[in-house]
Amino acid sequence: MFKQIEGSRAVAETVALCRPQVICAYPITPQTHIVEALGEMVKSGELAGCEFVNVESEFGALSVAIGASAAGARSYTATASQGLLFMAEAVYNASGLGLPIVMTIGNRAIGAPINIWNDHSDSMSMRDAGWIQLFAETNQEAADLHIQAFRLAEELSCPVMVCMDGFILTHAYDRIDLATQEQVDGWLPPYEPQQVLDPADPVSIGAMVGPDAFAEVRYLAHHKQLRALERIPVLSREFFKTFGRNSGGLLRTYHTDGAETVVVALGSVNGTIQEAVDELRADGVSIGSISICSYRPFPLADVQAALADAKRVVVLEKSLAVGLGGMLATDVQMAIQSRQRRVYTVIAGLGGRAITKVSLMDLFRQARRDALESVTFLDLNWDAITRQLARETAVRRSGPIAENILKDLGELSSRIA
Amino acid sequence: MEKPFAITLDVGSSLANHTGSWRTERPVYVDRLPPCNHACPAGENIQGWLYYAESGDYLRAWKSLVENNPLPAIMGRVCYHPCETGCNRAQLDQPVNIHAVERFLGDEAIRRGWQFTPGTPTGKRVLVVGSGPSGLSAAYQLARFGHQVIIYEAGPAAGGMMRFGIPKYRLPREVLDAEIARITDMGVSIHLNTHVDDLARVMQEEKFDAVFLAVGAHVAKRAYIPAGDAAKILDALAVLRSVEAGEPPLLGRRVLVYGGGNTALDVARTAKRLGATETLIVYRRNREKMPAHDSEVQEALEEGIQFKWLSTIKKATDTTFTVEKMRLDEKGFPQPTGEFETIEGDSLVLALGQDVDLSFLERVDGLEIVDGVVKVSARMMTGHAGVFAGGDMVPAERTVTVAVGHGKKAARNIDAYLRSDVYNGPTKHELAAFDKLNTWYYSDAPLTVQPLLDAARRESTFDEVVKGLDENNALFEARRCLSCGNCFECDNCYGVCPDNAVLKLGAGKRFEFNYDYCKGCGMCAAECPCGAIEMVPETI
Amino acid sequence: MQIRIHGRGGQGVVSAAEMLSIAAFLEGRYAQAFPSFGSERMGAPVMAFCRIDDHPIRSREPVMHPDALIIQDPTLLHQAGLFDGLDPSGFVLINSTRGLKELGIASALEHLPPGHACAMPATELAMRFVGRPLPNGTLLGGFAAMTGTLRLESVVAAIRSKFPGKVGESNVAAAEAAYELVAHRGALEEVHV
Amino acid sequence: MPFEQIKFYQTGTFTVGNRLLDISDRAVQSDTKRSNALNSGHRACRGCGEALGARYAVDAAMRAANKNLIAVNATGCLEVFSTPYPETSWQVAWMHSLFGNASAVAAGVAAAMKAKGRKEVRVIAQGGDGGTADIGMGCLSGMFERNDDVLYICYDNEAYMNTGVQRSGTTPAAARTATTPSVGPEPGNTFGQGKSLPLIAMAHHIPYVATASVANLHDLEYKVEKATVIHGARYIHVHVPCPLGWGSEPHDTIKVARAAVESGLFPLFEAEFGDVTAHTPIRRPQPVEDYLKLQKRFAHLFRPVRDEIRLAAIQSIADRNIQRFGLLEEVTR
Repeated sequence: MFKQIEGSRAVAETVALCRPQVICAYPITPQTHIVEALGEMVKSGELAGCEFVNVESEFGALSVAIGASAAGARSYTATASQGLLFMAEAVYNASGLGLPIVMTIGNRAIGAPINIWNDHSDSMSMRDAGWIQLFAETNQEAADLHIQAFRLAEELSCPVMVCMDGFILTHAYDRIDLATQEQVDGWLPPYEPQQVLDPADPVSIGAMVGPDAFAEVRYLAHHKQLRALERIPVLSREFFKTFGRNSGGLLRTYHTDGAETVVVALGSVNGTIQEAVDELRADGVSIGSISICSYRPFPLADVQAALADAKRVVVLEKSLAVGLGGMLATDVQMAIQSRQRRVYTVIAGLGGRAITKVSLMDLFRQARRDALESVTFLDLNWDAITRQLARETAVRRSGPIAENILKDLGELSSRIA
Repeated sequence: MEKPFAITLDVGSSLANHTGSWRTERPVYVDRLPPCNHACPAGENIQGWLYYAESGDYLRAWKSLVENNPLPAIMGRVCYHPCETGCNRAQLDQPVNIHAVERFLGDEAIRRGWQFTPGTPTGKRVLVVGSGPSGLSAAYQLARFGHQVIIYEAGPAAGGMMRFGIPKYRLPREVLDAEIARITDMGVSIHLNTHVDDLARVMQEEKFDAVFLAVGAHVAKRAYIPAGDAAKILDALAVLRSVEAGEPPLLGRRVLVYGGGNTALDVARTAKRLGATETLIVYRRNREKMPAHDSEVQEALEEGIQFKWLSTIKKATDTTFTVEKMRLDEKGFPQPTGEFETIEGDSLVLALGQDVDLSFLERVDGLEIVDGVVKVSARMMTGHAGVFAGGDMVPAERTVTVAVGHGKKAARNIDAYLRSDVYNGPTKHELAAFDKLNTWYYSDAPLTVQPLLDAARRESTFDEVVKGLDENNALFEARRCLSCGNCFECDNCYGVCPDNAVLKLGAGKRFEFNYDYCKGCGMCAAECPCGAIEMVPETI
Repeated sequence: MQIRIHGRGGQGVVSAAEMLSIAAFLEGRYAQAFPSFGSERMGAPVMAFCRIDDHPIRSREPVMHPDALIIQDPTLLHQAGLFDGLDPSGFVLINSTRGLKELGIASALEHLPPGHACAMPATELAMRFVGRPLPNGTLLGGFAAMTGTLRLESVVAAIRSKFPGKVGESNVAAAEAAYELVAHRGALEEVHV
Repeated sequence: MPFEQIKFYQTGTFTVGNRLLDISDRAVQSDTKRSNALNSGHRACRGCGEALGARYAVDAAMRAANKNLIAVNATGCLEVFSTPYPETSWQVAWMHSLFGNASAVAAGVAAAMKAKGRKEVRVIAQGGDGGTADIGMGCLSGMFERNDDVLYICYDNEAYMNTGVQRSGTTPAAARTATTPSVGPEPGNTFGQGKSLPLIAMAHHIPYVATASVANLHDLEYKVEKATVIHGARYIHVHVPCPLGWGSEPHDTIKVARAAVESGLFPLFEAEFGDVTAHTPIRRPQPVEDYLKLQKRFAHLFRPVRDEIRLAAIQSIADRNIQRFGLLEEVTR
């Protein structure tokens, strides 16, 4: 059933269809609308058999989810940015304990400077926490991925993060085909825990493990993600059979066959990239793109295959590995290390900076001429930077960078990009 | 579904970790000697019978009591209870009122008609001379061994000093008769008015395999007091005896009693009851030095008996007595001061102690007499094989309780002697001193005071002065026992072990340590209320 | 068709874009609406965007080349970049009681085809029908009349779905009134009440 | 007494068990059918007060919950010594997640039970003073404020023992720890007002708050059993001496705890909906010195010279408790 609704609402309604039993909520932009909507559904009784817990922090939120999941309840929470960092300890704990929690990340930058807008720094900070990380390209996919996430998580006993771009997706009104309760019930079996806190059959969960077994435990976590590599495409296909939509999977290619230049990216920016690709191809440029849905586990083999024909790869990242460049790019390098290919890292869209088709097309043209730095920053205001650097060399106490740059640029908020 | 590796564990798995190996000290359960038992001249297992009394099982308590003493109703009245002097509870609040519980059990037994059962006959004949406490005690014990016992009693009634020395108001005769009857009911025969003038002959003619001598001490000590013919001077025992015989002597209104022992008090209080308006006890030393038991002095004072300390009687006329003041020297002995005074009085009763009549023993060879008493070995045997002696006629404190103890001890040795064996009592445990206890666990419970007959009636009648306890407060008193030195299954060790290393074996079976897991922290020993756990070093 | 709406926080700029997308959706078309994600402070300049198409919409960039501008607050008129990227044949709908000429933005509007620029007193209408200075619903009625890209019924339905009940109905009334006004405006392309 | 006082039953009155009592009236710990929720083989130090407190509390909760119990544990000694792979000492459904989130995890378990309609299952969370008073404070306060159906039991040994005796929010004034050494002009912990978790809990006006000590088993069991069956957020603060961290003799663990109670330094009381409703009277009053002298962490108060000022100050803390909670007043009911 189609609806023109906000992405957050679509996710909330889909999560509700998955019959979660415990939902933990702590407000943080831009994820807030999701839990608000779910809270309303629980209160109104629309979502029955579910406990909605208003916690005192993100750390508390995931902790409540951990307890609920260990007690055999299907558990869900959502967060973003600072919130994800504040729950970091629990993030590792949930995966370490193998608890199939599903968490939505409304991707947002991390301060300081404090910034509420979109980029991928938050999810990236937790990429090695042992969670499966799925990136949504559209709000339709964001909604669909949650259904798949619960099934995947519970099959493997491993938590899953569904990452959707903050504001760009969470706050966007789109035409969404919402699943029906019958479809979801038929596709997502009730939660059958691998381990459960049950007085009738007591176990001790969360033992202290020393050098004698810790490495094995970690390997098994890795192995679990390797199994996810097999399950994700299967589930995506099965999902299509029931719901008639292509959502999820490890990655999606766009005109990569025979393309000399291939762009790789995560999330919603792929839409704009495809627009750019179309226009460039119309100009006869040999270019295609790959949208990676499963960032963890990272589909090395599929990426390698998709890049078989590429002469060069442009990895567009909404996060920065300070002091290195790109994280996704590093992973892509690993996928194709056997072949000598140029891999350009492009850092774009940090802290909500709009990524425009115009900039992209210009960027890709440069790439085609191999005129790119190996690490390129898209639409960076070099004047502001040069001025600040000059200030710093001149005066030791040159003041807070962000404020200085704002002074240089003047009031930004009314500007478009 | 397969549980996650390592992070999820099945219950009970830690039992594989034997923490007992950490131990440097190990706890062990011990039994220590409670001070009450330690102090009891009759060798009663007081804590033992209190244990049963606590749970209201009076029959078992009584049975346990009479193992060592066949006269609980009497003992509960006349014993000066050294057990209570030793009781650790005295250091907490007041000692357990042991004698009152003992008396309760004795009276209960009489009320319910509980009986003794004699042992299977051995065919041996034992003569007991004297039916006082030691004689009765010995006869009873011997009968339990199955020996045939014959008691020869010189007096007109059984009981010895219990009857002719202790006044009714302290020991009602029906109680005395009942407990003697219970012994004769076992088959012990008492021949009254039967004076043994020649023991050797009796033994030989009547073929006794052994003899126990318990004739007591009945010959009053005398002091030389120059006196006019009209002066009325009697001895205490004669007075008490005639009162018992129902022919009280005429003592007049003002009676002086000379002496400081229990007999002096008995006779003074008796005189009061016979109508004396003024009764004065004259004693050469002070109250502290007075041998009489304090409770009796207290009761006497309540009854209006007066005392003249540090005084000796020098001269007597028909109505006056000259008294010399004394002072105690540094050794505590009274020394004359040369100061005199005159006291008016109608009669003087001498209570200066008693001697033993040893005439009937003259022809028993080997028998040794020292300081007017018969010398006995540690096994209560005189110099003559097969002849044992106890009670007031042997060197010891002269109390009913000591006598009962002698009787028991002698009987056990006689039994061994008859089997040409030697009796060895159980080895005594280490004393359970107060510092071995953890008294926090005992709730505060002050002693129950026994009701007393009001003073008015005491002056005129021979009704029993001290009343007994009813069941409730007897139970309460029994439960005040701290069970010093012996496990009473309070479960403290079982509960306070942080390692669940104590096994509870069930009611009456106590506990065991599970040394596989006991780390030897010693908390069980520290928290054992009664000091029944000891920490001993591990041999490493 | 790409629409950019300028206004200030609290004027319902974002809802306006959302309602446009709903209206388009109701006409069976693909639509996408999203805000400029400025922090939601009252009075701060805010933008919202709406894309309407007959095909699925992939682009996620802000609207750079609008086919229509809705300016909910005339005090923004002289702000830098307000008319950036406006299509030469695009539309401009301004909420103002004054006539276009008096607004002093002739330079920005002169290239536009006749009838593609309009000023209307949306706030006044809103005050009259809604009772609060919320011009967004009203403007949508005017927008439908001016551009013809959306039918009034769709806009009305969109308003109702976004604001069920009394608030919605009063907005609907205001939108219909605005529609009438704009539909029958004079050659001066100004609307006076 | 706050708990149903056993009428005078001789020596058994305050001991763990009593042969004269009806089995049903006896302490959980005297029962051979007790759960032994924390079983033998754990790696707690000799004479560990926390092991004892946990045994007491969880066994009592197990009886009250008719064995339908789930326990959540914060990181700390209790967790480390009870569940080192491959062995666990727990004989109860048990879970450990993190240091600071036991109350939140337990809240999650409770929410799950509610969602699944498992009304019979009771949930407890347990942790040390560090995991409760310091790093776990936020989650704890949230759990209280939401009135989640969880009984939180804090075993307070007044420092971070697992990491080697560092100061915690409940470390008492003047106590020596690795981070408050007994050197300098102000040896030991600073002389602050301290942090009273029970009072903080009471400020949330939750249904039940109580303090307990391993020195008074009947009192502790009564409170845990009572708290277990109450619904909503409950908090019990148990004083558990640590021979290692306090420098006391392993066999003195209960003696030390008792001295804390009898001196008034650790008042035993109950509170309902924010108001103190009962206290456990001191039975055998002791000066605080009796308590302090048993522990090396306070040795500097006596050697080389007696620190009269601090000793007096500590005594005044005890006196204030005695007056504040009426600890010397017998309870008449």
